[in-house]
Amino acid sequence: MTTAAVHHEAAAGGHHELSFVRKYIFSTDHKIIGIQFLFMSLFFLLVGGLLAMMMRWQLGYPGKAVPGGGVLPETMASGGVILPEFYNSLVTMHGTFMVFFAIMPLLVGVYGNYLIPLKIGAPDMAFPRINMASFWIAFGAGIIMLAGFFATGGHAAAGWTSYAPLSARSDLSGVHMGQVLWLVGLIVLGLSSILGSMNYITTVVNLRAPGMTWFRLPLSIWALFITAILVLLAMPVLSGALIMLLFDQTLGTHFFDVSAGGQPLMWQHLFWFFGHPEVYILILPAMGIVSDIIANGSRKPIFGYHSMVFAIGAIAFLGWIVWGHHMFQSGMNPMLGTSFMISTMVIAVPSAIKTFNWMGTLWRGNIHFHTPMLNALAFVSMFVIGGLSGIFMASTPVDIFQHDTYFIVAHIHYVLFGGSLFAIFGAIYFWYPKMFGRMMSERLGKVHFVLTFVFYNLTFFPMHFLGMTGHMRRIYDPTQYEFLRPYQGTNRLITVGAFLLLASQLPFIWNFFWSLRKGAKAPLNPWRDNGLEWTVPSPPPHGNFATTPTVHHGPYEYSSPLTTDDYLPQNQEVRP
Amino acid sequence: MRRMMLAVGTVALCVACGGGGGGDQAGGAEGGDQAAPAAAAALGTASVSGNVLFTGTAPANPAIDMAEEPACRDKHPEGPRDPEVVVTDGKLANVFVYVKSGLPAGQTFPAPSAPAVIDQDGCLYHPRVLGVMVGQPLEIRNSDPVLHNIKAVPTVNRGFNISQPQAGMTTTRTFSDPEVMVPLECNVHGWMNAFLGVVAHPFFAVSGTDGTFTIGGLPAGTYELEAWHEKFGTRTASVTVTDGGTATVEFSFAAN
Amino acid sequence: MHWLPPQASTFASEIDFMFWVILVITGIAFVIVEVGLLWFVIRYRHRPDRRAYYTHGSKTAEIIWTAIPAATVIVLGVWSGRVWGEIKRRDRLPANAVRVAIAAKQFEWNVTYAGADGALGTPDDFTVRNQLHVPVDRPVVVDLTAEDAIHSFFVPVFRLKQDAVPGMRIPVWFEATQVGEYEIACAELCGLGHYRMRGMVHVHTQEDFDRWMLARAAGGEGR
Amino acid sequence: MSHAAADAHLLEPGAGVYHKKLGMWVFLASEVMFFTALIGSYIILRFGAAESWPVPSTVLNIPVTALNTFILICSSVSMVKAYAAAVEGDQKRLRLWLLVTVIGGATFVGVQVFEYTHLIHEHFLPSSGLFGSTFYTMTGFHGFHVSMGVICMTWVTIQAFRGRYTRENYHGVEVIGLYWHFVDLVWIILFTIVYLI
Repeated sequence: MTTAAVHHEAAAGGHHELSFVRKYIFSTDHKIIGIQFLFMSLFFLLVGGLLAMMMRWQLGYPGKAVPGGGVLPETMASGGVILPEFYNSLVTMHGTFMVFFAIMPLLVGVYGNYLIPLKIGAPDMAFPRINMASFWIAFGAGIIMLAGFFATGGHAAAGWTSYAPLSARSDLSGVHMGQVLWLVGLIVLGLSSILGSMNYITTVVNLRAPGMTWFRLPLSIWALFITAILVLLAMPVLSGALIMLLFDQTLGTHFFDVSAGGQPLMWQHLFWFFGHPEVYILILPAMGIVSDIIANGSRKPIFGYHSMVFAIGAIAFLGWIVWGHHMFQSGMNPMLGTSFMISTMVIAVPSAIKTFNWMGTLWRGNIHFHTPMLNALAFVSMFVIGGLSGIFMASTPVDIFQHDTYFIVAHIHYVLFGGSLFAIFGAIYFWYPKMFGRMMSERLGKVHFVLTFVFYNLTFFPMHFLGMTGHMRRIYDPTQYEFLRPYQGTNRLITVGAFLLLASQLPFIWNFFWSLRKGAKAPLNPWRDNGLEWTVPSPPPHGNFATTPTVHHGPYEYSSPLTTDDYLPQNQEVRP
Repeated sequence: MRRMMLAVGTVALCVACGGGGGGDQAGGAEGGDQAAPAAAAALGTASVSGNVLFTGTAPANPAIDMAEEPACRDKHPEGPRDPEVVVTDGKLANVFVYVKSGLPAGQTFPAPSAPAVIDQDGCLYHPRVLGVMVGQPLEIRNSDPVLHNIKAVPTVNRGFNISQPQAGMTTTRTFSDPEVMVPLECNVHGWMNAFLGVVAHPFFAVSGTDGTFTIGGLPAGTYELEAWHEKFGTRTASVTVTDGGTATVEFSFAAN
Repeated sequence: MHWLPPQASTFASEIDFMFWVILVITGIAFVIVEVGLLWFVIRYRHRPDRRAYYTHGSKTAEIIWTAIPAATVIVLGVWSGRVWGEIKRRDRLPANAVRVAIAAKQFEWNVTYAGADGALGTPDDFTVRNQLHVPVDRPVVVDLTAEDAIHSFFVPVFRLKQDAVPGMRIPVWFEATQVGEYEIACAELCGLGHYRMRGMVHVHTQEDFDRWMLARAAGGEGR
Repeated sequence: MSHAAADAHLLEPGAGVYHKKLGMWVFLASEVMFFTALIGSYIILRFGAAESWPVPSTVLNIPVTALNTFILICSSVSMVKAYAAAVEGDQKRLRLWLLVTVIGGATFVGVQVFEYTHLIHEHFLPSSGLFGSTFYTMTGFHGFHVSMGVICMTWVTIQAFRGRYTRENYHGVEVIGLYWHFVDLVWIILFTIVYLI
């Protein structure tokens, strides 16, 4: 790989003052766009969380009126009691918002945008205006998605996976307009993601600063780069599938209509061909971010940098050939199931490598427990649970029983909340001073961390046990089944945990907004980090670097014998 | 290049939105409230009354196995049957009779604000056949402590599919266009069927267990009446009425 | 409280055994990682005079912790593949099985029985809603299909789950080992009544089953 | 396009290609996946419904579309000519060949619109079985891509008439050319599998 030099195509933004609108609303600055994504996706994270609370209420106290539920229209709740059709919409939209409008934009939209140019020493993205379009298209998609709640017939109610023919025939789901808005919203969002990843890939390939060779890239950038490739190749497949489903709903086409020879299983194949890479889109950037934070917190180089990079690559590659493990019980040929099982099992290997390498990084470190580090450690310990529980359903016979039960719900939440979301919290605490020039309160941060960690486990760990009883996913009222009735106490416990988990976010929300104005001024390099982003003022000016930095080291030269300090910024030249 | 990408994006957006515009006409739950309940009084003073006869042996109504739904089964001590054909002494019930044509063209009739009520009790619809005016609220009740869903499968009107998971729940819907008949079904209990006759005027009736029906408040004139039964199809009759008078009509169905 | 439901089919115990084995293996991995994490976090916590050990990794260590998980999952995979084949391979359906057909529709399981002649697709077939009657200790093959949306035929005590897909006829088999009544659930979101798509399996002795079959075939009662 | 790499002063560091060109390649990779999804579904559905699939020539007008295919291929040739002219800095020929390409593309879209009107008149609709569903979805999205290409190509042509492109900088022509050849290639595949087989 050659040493790259920066070409100042963006001409460092021109030095005239921009109007407020151009600077903060229709901005082409990757940092502003990243912050716009941050506010948008935190909003959707909250919306998704509130939807989950309504679901949890119904599951913990089936048939009881939601407190304050009287304000809900009669199409959603009858006298405050959530109706089954609305419950299905809650299930669907909780998943959709969390996956597509919270976790994915938080990782890819926020930190992809914010970190890539800063960490590789570039003035901005390769295509700043496409970058701006990418945000505003995503924003539009979010509006379309929210609009679905006001559609006659209610919002989409076929699950975030929207299996056809339930999603294709409004006579089966009772939903037409909501489903159409859901489909259009996701198609629009897909366009935004494709434009974004095109930008990331071009930027990483072409705009690295001199000396920033491929194997001097921080793992966060590696992960975001490979994620961008996954998004680029997976999203259009989803778009194709969504378009077919949309046409089935609106133009009367027959792609998934059995009576005309259409094939319902084709939807599942297309969806999961996208969907499994999507799972890695949601976790790889988190792994990259956590690697950065753990090395920083341990004051040690990351253990086995090269194998970490190859593990990301291996996970991304294997992600394309395992989609069938979502379909073991779908009626797909059981022989295919066996081959999908083997490829799925193999994914455990790179995941194990990553976990052990993080532990290797901690080993003989000098571990600082700042809030980002605490969240990163939570990521590792919780991701392990999510990863290990995945082995149960990877095993086809065990999956016969576990498929579509709460075991799966526990698994995905250990990966996406215990994994991705803890990494996101860590990232927010870590780069907040860079984004806003002020520190978040460490004390409140730690309170938030401890409460979240405890109640998160109280909420999601018992779901494993529910799964073992055979408790199905996406059911409105478990007490209808005799075999589930004895476990209603567990359901109630989970509900209590979920409410406390939501309440635990209050310190975070307070901390976030309070620190915007009142937080302590951030020093130049508060975490004594090696990244290039800490060599410029916080927040960095338009164009980022006054002079193009030259990179001399890899990203993890902590406690290097070359210096007496315990860190060595990537651009700092050491003469022996 | 950048502009080109933007253009591609924008057009894709437009196409996507255009493709999503295929929503149905709204037939929401509003309307009907402002209709004067006494409006029918001003229409006329003639009436039609009659009888629905049944000849031959009525087919036996099939038994329903409600074993898996004890809350409903227990409401039928003699064993639940599906009341498809209700014949008493040669008289046929559950026949929907309405004025099919003959009303002055262009005349509109305000819908009453009082709802037509259909109840779900013992996992059966009561009544099984019901007339409702365009714009008149249809109130659906659940008297069973089990989930019912109510799926209307019209061909002209906008369909709906709603649920009532608990006893005591009520839901109100209206229909925007005349349609004879709109079937209602429950997918949790596949045997449950009801039929709604949606008409644009108040001149309709359903035959009782004694086979009789009365349509009142008609203006003088000559009308074509139609009688509809779920198993035996339709019969028509022509009738002329004068102000203040009552005409009688007889419909006859036979076992087929 | 025991969490796994009772076992009432021939392969239930094998699936459960596999579940426990995986639980032990993952449990060991879990303990190693979590205890290791905790130990490192306490042992190597920041001290003013401490300096982290400067290393970029160890090839040997990495090869070890690549090889062990790889070997484990491959063994698990081969074992799973064998059991999976026994249960789900369509070319290995048991012979001399009782055959029934289940057509799932919103929100009912319509079970069609062969009637007196023991063959499906003949005029003496009859259909019962939400009740699957089977004899004990005899393999039963269910031809699964769906009329509208996708449903999933799930009998927890049998550890059996199979999606019913419109346009497809998917055979699944089981052999009940315990007389009794067990619940059937739908495990795939199929619409607003999904949570109420509940049926019952009635496992009879062979004699009781024959008696029931005769009575039902003769009476034709119910719909 | 490879001889462009010889002009070292046009290059930026990194992959050895300038941003827009790299961006276009990346974007086309995404487009490949999009059309793969549509074409893959078509193949699965058609195999699944082997006998009941209508013979394309009984529904579609093959000769007209063959002619249309020829027009699109010709526009790809003229695109190559335009690019060569841009490399040489020959403004007159650049404008001429770009204009020919725009006209070729617009003709293709026009003929497709004519084809659609005709088919709809004969009651062959998107709702006409799986063939109608797949036919309109695939050719429709291809037509949409060609239309986008024509719009962008028109823009590039206007720029060419304004003398925007020089021997040193003809990025716009090269990048739109990449897109154009891609769209052409997709059509050759679609024409083969939808109309001919």
